[in-house]
Amino acid sequence: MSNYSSTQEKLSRDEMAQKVAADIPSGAFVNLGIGQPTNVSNFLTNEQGVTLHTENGMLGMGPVATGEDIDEDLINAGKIPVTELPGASFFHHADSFAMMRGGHLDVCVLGAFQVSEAGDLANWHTGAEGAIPAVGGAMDLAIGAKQTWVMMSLFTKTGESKLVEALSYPVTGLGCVSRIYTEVAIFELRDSKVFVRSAHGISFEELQSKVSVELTKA
Amino acid sequence: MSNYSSTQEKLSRDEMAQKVAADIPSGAFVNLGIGQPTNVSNFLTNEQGVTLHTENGMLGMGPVATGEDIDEDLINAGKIPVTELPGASFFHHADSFAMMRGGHLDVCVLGAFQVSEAGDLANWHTGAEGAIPAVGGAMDLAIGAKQTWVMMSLFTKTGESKLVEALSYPVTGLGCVSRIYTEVAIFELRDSKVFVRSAHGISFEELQSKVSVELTKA
Amino acid sequence: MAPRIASSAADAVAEIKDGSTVLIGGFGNAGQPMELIDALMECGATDLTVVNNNAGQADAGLALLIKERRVKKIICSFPRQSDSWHFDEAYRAGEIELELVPQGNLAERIRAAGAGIGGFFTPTGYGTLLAEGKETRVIDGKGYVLETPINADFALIKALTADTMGNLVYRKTARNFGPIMATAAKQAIVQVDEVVEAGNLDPENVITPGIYVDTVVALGGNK
Amino acid sequence: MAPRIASSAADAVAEIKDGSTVLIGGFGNAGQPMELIDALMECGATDLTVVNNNAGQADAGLALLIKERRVKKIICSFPRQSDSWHFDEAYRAGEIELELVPQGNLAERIRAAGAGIGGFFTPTGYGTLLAEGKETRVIDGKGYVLETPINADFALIKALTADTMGNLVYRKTARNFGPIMATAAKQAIVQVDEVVEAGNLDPENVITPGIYVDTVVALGGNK
Repeated sequence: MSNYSSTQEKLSRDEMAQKVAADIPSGAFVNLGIGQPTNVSNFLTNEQGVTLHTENGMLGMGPVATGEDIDEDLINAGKIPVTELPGASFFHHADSFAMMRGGHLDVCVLGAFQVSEAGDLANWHTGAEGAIPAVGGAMDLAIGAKQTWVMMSLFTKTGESKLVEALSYPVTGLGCVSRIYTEVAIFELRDSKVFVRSAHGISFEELQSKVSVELTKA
Repeated sequence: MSNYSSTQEKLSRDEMAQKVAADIPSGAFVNLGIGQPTNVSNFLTNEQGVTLHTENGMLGMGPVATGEDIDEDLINAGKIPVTELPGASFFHHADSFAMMRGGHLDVCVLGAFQVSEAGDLANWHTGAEGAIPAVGGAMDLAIGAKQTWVMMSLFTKTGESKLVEALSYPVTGLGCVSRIYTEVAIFELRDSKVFVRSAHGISFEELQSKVSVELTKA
Repeated sequence: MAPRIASSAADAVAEIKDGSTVLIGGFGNAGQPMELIDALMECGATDLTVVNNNAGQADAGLALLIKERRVKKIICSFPRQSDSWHFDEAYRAGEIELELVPQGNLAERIRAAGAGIGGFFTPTGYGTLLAEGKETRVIDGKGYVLETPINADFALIKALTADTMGNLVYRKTARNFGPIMATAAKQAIVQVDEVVEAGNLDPENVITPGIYVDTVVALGGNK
Repeated sequence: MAPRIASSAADAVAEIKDGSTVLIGGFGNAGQPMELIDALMECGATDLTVVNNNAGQADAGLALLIKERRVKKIICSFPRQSDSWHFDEAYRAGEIELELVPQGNLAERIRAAGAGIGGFFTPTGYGTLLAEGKETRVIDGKGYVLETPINADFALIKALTADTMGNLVYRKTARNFGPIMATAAKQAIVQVDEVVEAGNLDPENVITPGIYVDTVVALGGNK
């Protein structure tokens, strides 16, 4: 029995964030990467009881701070002022990354340049000549959480698929990605296969024609 | 110029502890091992401002608790109820041994079965047939502090020297001991030599005749 | 996930199965989760691997588990004590396996498990019987032994107070192995005096964040 | 030894010499010891190796040290930012050496230095450019990289309050690298808002025990 579904329209960025948010198990401990993944927090419900981790030493992070709540000592990994929720805790950097590396976070959501069919992730460095590299917590996040999910547009500006047989960009982590949320499809990587859970504004056949890896309907 | 000194009488246990206490630099962070070394704390002066560490997670340990001050949650490494001084701090076991192993304690004072002229220490296991081994924090303490001092009687009950050319008991730590306080002499181990700083109730010559390692007057 | 609030110590340990590896907190009586250990005794799980600083004392707690031969292996730093007669007897009879670990290596191995570290070079134990058969390396002229993480199925620990998110604070030297054991076990089971609402512990002073805590049981207390 | 209470930031950093390795706390502005960095700028020490999460931002603090070519090498996780122009220029000119380290490995390497660990196997970075030339090992089917401790001569950190014994508490996410950097440096120099008498910090809530703190300077604060 197939779980595959499709819609006529591409997903907007908010719809992608909404899909990710809905998939996060209730009670989960989650790290949302800088950029698009941060938007997921806007769609988490109170009933889900999700606890957000920020790499710079906090569990129980609340929404972005505004007005009088802005406190320069209370920021997220993107260095944006945030708030704290009841039941929060602070800890130092070694403890924060031990929490990550030790597999205690349930889900981590990251952006990506490329993901391979084996779940290899590239998101830290284009490898371009003269580019100054910066890695931050990307490599720790990629391999640390129980599940690493990626949010990205499926195609580059020149139309090439970012879901690839093998990475051409430098690796962030090997075999770590289990789901990819894109504007045209949601992929699940398991059992050495790439399943398409849903397609949006594109048929399965057209999707397969634009992606070099072999796809299977979920 | 010689620093060597001598007295007519052997040192009592309290006198040994007094000598050790007087040698501890003011402001030092110190761990006193179980048994005889614990007695050293009785001779530390307030002016010295020494801070005591206990391996089970505390700095700023005060004297043994009595009467109403006894609290089963506040004990030392020997599981004796103690007190806390102003400026104390509590931490978990990994942090406590990181403090030790990382070389942050200035002095550690331990008992010993044997010490070799190279400063190798044996104090955890007799190696006897059928003996159940137990090590506790002995190996961590031996090699962790900036200086490890030993307090012991110089001779076994059968008259053999515990200061030896090479250990016959199982090793606790290699090359870690820099001073040995005994009832008949205080030794300093440095520059690959064994210096006698003081002799008590014994002449230097008699001491040398009873100890197989080559001694030098300090 | 907010921790399960168990109704009793028996309820708290109900999932512990035969063959489990169980970390047990405490140093002496301080921080020893006595009620949880008693409940583990009652629940009948056997063939256990236990990690504790000691190997039981007198006729209580861990000592009884050993007396009843429910512990096939113990990993500890200081088994031999004046009142460790049940361990002594089981050991001499060859009915319990002992892995003796220097206390700081024990703590660091537990921390390593929680922190996802695959192994570490420690100077403690280098050149001793306890490094026999282990990989060693001289780094910058100093000898080190490679030690491996101690992962576990369960941790039984004692804290002072939990909030409903599982955040913990401890009391004085009863903290000892609790915080690191909570990180190293698949399930951390914690006995506390009291459970308070989230928001009642200062986030600056939380010692064990709730992410590490799976089950909490409030047993009251006289502190 | 109780820490030296310095009279000013300049006094606090006076012992930093050319060629020193200096750990600098902070993540973004939170926990950044701005006044100590400015004092380091003033004191003239050069040929420094600096360890920080970033490589300076805009025209302040660490960025100015880099602009003036006082930093020969930086060990960090995230040098490139929208306002890291002084680093970018020095790097492109080949006038600063960069050791890029994943943030968690950076933190763990600093902790290892403070904890006397000779090296550790971490899964982070395995199979990446940042593991090139490093020893790797597969343990239980998972790849690990051997990382080494980062020892330093000095740490410049910011805390909220110190007591006269050097015990520190921090504030919210300004804690970040402070506690581990204090352990890894021969001398930890700390700026705080306020110094209080020993006994005024709850021993349960001390984050950095005074044993790690060498120099404290109170600069007031608006919190």
